[in-house]
Amino acid sequence: MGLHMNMSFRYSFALAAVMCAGLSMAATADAKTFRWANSGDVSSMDPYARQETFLLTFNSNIYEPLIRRDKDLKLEPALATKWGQSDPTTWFFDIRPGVKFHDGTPLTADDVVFSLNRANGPGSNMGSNFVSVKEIKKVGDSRVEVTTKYPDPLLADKWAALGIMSKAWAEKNNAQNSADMTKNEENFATRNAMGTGPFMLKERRAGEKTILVNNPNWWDKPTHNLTEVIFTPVSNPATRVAALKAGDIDMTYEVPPADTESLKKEADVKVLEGPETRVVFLGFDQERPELLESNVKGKNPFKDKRVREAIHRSIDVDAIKRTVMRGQSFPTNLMVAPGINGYNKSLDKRPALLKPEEAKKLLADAGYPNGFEVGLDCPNDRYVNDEKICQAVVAMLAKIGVKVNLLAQTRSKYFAKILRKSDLKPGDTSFYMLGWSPAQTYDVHNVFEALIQTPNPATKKGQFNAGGYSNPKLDALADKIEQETDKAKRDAMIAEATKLYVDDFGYIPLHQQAVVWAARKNIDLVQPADNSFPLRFVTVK
Amino acid sequence: MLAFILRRLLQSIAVLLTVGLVAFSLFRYVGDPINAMVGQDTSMEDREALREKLGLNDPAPIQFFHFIVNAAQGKFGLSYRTSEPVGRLIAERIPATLELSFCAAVFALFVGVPMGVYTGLYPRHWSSRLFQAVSLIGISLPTFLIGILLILVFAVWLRLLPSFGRGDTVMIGWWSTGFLTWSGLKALILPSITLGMFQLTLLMRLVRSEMLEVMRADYIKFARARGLTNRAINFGHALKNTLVPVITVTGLQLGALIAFAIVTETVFAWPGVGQLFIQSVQFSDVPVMAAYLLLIGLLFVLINLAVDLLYFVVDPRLRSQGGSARVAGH
Amino acid sequence: MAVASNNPPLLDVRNLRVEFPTRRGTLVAVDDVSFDIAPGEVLGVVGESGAGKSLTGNAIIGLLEPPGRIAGGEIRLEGRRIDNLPYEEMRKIRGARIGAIFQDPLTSLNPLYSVGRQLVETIRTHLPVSMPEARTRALDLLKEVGIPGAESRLDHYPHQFSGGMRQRVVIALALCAGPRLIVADEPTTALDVSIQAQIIALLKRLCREHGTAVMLVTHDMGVIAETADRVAVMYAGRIAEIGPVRDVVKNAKHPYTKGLMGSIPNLGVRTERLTQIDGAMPRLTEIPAGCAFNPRCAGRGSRCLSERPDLMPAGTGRAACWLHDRGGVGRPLAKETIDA
Amino acid sequence: MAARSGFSGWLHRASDSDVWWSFKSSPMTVAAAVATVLIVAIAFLSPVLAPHTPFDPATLNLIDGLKPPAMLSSDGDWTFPLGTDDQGRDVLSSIMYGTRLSLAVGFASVVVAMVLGIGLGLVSGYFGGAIDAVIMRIADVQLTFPAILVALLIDGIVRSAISVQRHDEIALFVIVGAIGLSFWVQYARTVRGSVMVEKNKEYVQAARVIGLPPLLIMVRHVLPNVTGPVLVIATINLGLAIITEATLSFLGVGLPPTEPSLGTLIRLGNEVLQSGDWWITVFPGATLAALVLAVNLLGDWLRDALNPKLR
Repeated sequence: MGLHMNMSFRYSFALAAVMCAGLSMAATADAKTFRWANSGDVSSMDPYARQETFLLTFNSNIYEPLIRRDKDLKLEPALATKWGQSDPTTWFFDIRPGVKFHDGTPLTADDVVFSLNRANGPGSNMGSNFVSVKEIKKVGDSRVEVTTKYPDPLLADKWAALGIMSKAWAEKNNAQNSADMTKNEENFATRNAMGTGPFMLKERRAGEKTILVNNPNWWDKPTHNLTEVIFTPVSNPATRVAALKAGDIDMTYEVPPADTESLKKEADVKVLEGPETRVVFLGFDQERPELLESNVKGKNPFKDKRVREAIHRSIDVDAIKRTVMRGQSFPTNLMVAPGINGYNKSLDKRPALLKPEEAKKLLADAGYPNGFEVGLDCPNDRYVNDEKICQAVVAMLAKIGVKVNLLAQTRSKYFAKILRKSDLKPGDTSFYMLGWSPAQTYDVHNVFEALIQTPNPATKKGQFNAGGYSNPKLDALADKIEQETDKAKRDAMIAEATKLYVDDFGYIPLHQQAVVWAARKNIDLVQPADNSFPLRFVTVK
Repeated sequence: MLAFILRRLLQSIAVLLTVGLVAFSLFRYVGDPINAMVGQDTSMEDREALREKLGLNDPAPIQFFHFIVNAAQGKFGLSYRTSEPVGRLIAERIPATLELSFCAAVFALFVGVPMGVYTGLYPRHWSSRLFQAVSLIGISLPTFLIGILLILVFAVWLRLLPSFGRGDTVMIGWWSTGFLTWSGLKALILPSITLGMFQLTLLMRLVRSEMLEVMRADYIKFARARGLTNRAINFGHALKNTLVPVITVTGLQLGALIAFAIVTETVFAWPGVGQLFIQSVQFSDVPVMAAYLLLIGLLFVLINLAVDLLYFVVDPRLRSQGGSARVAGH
Repeated sequence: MAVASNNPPLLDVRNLRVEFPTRRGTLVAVDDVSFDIAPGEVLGVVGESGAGKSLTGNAIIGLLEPPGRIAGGEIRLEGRRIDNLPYEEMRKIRGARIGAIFQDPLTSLNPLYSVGRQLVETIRTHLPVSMPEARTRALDLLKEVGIPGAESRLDHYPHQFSGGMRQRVVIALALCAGPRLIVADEPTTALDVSIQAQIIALLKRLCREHGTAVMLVTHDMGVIAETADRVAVMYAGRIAEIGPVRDVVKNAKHPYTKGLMGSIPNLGVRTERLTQIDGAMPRLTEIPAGCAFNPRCAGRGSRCLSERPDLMPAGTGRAACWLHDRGGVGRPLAKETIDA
Repeated sequence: MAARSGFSGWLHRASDSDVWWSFKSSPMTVAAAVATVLIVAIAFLSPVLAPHTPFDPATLNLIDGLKPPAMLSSDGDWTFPLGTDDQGRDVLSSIMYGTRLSLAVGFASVVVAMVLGIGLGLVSGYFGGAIDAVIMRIADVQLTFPAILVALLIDGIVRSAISVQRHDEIALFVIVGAIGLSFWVQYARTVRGSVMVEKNKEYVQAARVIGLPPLLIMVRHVLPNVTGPVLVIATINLGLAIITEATLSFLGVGLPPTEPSLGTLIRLGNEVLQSGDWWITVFPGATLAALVLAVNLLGDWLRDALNPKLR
């Protein structure tokens, strides 16, 4: 049947076919088109629209940062040739000469100052990278100086994802600020982009496809050989995998673990895998005197370390790795991943699993001989196999008498439920799954500050410590780590603080999920550990 | 006739207002849009400030009033998720959905109706029974499974058709069409079949039972007694009399197709309003969801109007009665 | 008076048998029915519901509804056998040689087509005429059946006509290709009493003018008495009595016919239920042995319980009753003894 | 006919009538009936028959995960005849429990739709006028918003309304309510039509004269008349409801995966369709197809058999 239809279509639409052939022929000859897909679309072309890895990495192909990360996530010069601290509260950045925007205008220090201020301005989602910043100013034609309120040794790391825009372009198109949700008008920069990067935006159809083309006037020597890049969001994982097998796309980002094995068997496909810097973990409500969602009344079982230990040591992350994750995970006992500054391999050992009787005994000692019931919050579209991991946890805890009621929901609803409120009141959860990566700084302090320190509305520490784990000793150490510049001393403190939360069973780190990408055999690309995907490393054979 | 259309238009406005109320008041409370708008790392103060600026702390009736006033002007605000104007997001996506729904409807009609006629004329023939059993597959397997199986067979194994997307599209004004390119046409085949399968089954079964019914009618017997040819009887007399219910159902199903496209579009990464809607649900993107529901309401109103007008063309009884809506009994 | 036998009959039905196979066995709905109709003659067929009269009509026009089928006998039209013709051959005869009129004019016309279109369609199916010619003919027919303002009515739809007018249209449709015979199955039953007479008169006049024979199936003895030349009375799938209408009405030879006539105080009353005769017509599954009428017959004898009477000459016509046989009905039986 | 009314009368007629005969004479229908009864019985008895209790997380062991079907592969384990999924759930037992859940959803939502539809149909047909117009208008609107859209809507409200409580516990009711709500129109139209016919009959007028509530009289006379058509709609809706539940599950608003319905099983399996672990999808898919096919064949036959015109 298919053949018949094809034939009749072929003839009756010959004219149309000729017409469109003209369109597509124009680009062929030596064209290297790279088609790739992801589950979701880039939410905006504005580089400051949202602080999320995918948007930042996608837009970095068009807008380049002052300092970029290489294949190994090390900092290297991009639009800044030189940078550093002239004194503890002053940073300088020397702007690379001779760089041109896609429209041919040269890059100046004014553009950099404008961009940084825009990133710190209304509508921007990048404000958290500017907490320490006092002033940004131009010093001469090719230097930008930043003064900070207090010494901020990590400023350069934070800004390594911040793309630089053209002041003139933004002003001409009335896009001096990022899109403002409160005004009913569109921001030009939401669907248009014009930077200095290796690729230029040719066509943007939100939710449908985004086409980039090579920037022939790029300042750097291209390591890619692409002339055109077509990005399509394909939300259904099965379709994405099928499209790759069928050769309709050249590469897919975020392959479902279940499909990695079968993709490896495909002759024309290769699978790339590596650990991600994000750690997926479970957290307890250790703050409320009585759990929100439990049959235990009048007390909070998770305040008892024995309960936390029993649970921690009953979760078999290796089994989760084998079946749920199909081998695509790296079990851990720490809240940071290898590759993050402050990761301590010697401490990354999970305590031995308990037999159910042993765990039950711990629970009995804590006063719960018959176990108890508790609700578990879990996203179902945020982390790889998040919901299935939670299901497995439910099964494992059932064996020690802890009846877990799983509530898995889509990310927006899930985050709304579990995260702390604006006044840092605890989130509406008793037991939850979360993932965290210190993606801006690649330093463990970010983890301490956001997740492990006691929530404090005054200092803004512990904003994402949803369950309110608290250890004053650790709080003090973490504050010292922030200021300490001596690496040896700092590492020692980090080790000490790490040991504290490990011994407290404050969290249950599960694993780093693997970053699994798959591509056609004729594609060469680089897979950094932070799951960013710079197109400048892609070549098509 | 004019009075009838006027009455219908008034009813339509009432329907649209109701749908608007539903659209707005329901989704106002789904999830927290702030979480969709900002990254996970955004500070609590920023979140609260944004909430205040968006008017999410206003009383609901005031929000609804603003919503209706703006909607009437085609302003649905900016999408929380992509910060693009909702009106344009929808306008960009609607051609994809309409073309897909249209092809699915054509597929369902041009396969379903002849199959229904055949099985209705020869109900006892083995091939009729076969058709009927096979057609049941259309309602025995979930759409998403049919879709993915079609992809596996025709895209992955046979490599005949694309696995997803619309192929190349051509812009005619603001309308992007896949009808003018070879790849666009090829891309339409699998999704149309997937989407139309259910409707095909429905139509076939409807036409069959209507045919069975009509073939027993006295005027068919009288037509036979007048010695008319089978061709004239089956297609001239019988089929035309099954048209009224078929038009009703096709009209309603066209609305359903657009809504059912949610699933098909998700499976085939078809950039239509259905996919936009489901993404919006996941992100609690209220403006888009509300606009989508209003759009469905509007399409419903238009389709119903068209169906009513078609009745006039098909059924002379209505023409003289001055149009009291539907024929009784269907 | 009986039609002279040396005239070749227009329609000749011999030993017609219609069966319905069902899961409880085969029902014989029309059993061994024989009659003929001369050109231009009006034959009335009368009987209760289920007597088989409509089925006989349907068998003649070849439109028995499955699973009903002709299981025996012959039907000849103008000497040509038509009961075993292929569908397509028979189709050409229907409308052209045999017309038909059914009970309900409201449902006989396709509501979606104008009457003109339905007329033209029928004419052009059977006659080699052009569109305008067919239209002219259709107009003439409408005038002929007495539709006022025929020109403007041609493009009207059936629902725009009253019941009587519609039946006139139906008659026009039946006549439009000039058939030799019309099978009219209860043509007035669904109409108002006031209109019935008009329609019957119209039918009679037209057939006389066109020389068309009519097989008039009805409940209504009054209609028969007024219209028919001969009448056939059917009972339980058989002909009980057949003969010239005046004789049958005035001097019935079959006890059933007598009851039938007795039950008509004045003509025009329907014979749906014959309260004057005790009991009801047996269901087809329960037809008794011997004469089918015997359970209700006051004058039955022992022979009536065992032997089935065929039509035999009785007076000017023929009746299926042993009373008219030389052997008689046999030993008389009291009603009680049978019932006991 | 008039002597016997109500369901017993109908049942009696049915068992004694052509319906039974036409049933026996159609092998396909008999096969469909046997399949339906078998599936329903097995599903209903799943707590007794199933080798495992897949809804009880305490019995699951990840060690057992991803075992292929024992009957087809030497890697399999006969404890799990049809293999296991990635949670170590026995596929056979999951299917049995899942079918039970799917059937429960199907039946419950059909009952909801029936009660709603018959009620509204009676009211609409009996009172006529403005009430009728409003109800039928709502019915028209309802038809534009198919089950999945209605369910997404209802699910949205419910989730936000009870955000703190456990959503999963009421997910079943949400789905049943949503599907039920979107199927009532057909029943309402059927009943309404029948009521409009009966309304003007003498016995209703008579009942009014002697002071009986005519609505009650009509309920008693109309319901037996519409039993046939309603039953036909119900059969077809049953299959549709099961499929709709599966689709909702695909869109992320179905039943919780810890207690998967047949549809949820397929949705979960859909994700691993290309992984080589085909048994996770294929067996539930085949079961669903068989069930819906059988139910629909029954519905088809019932419609033809109960329609006197087609006999």
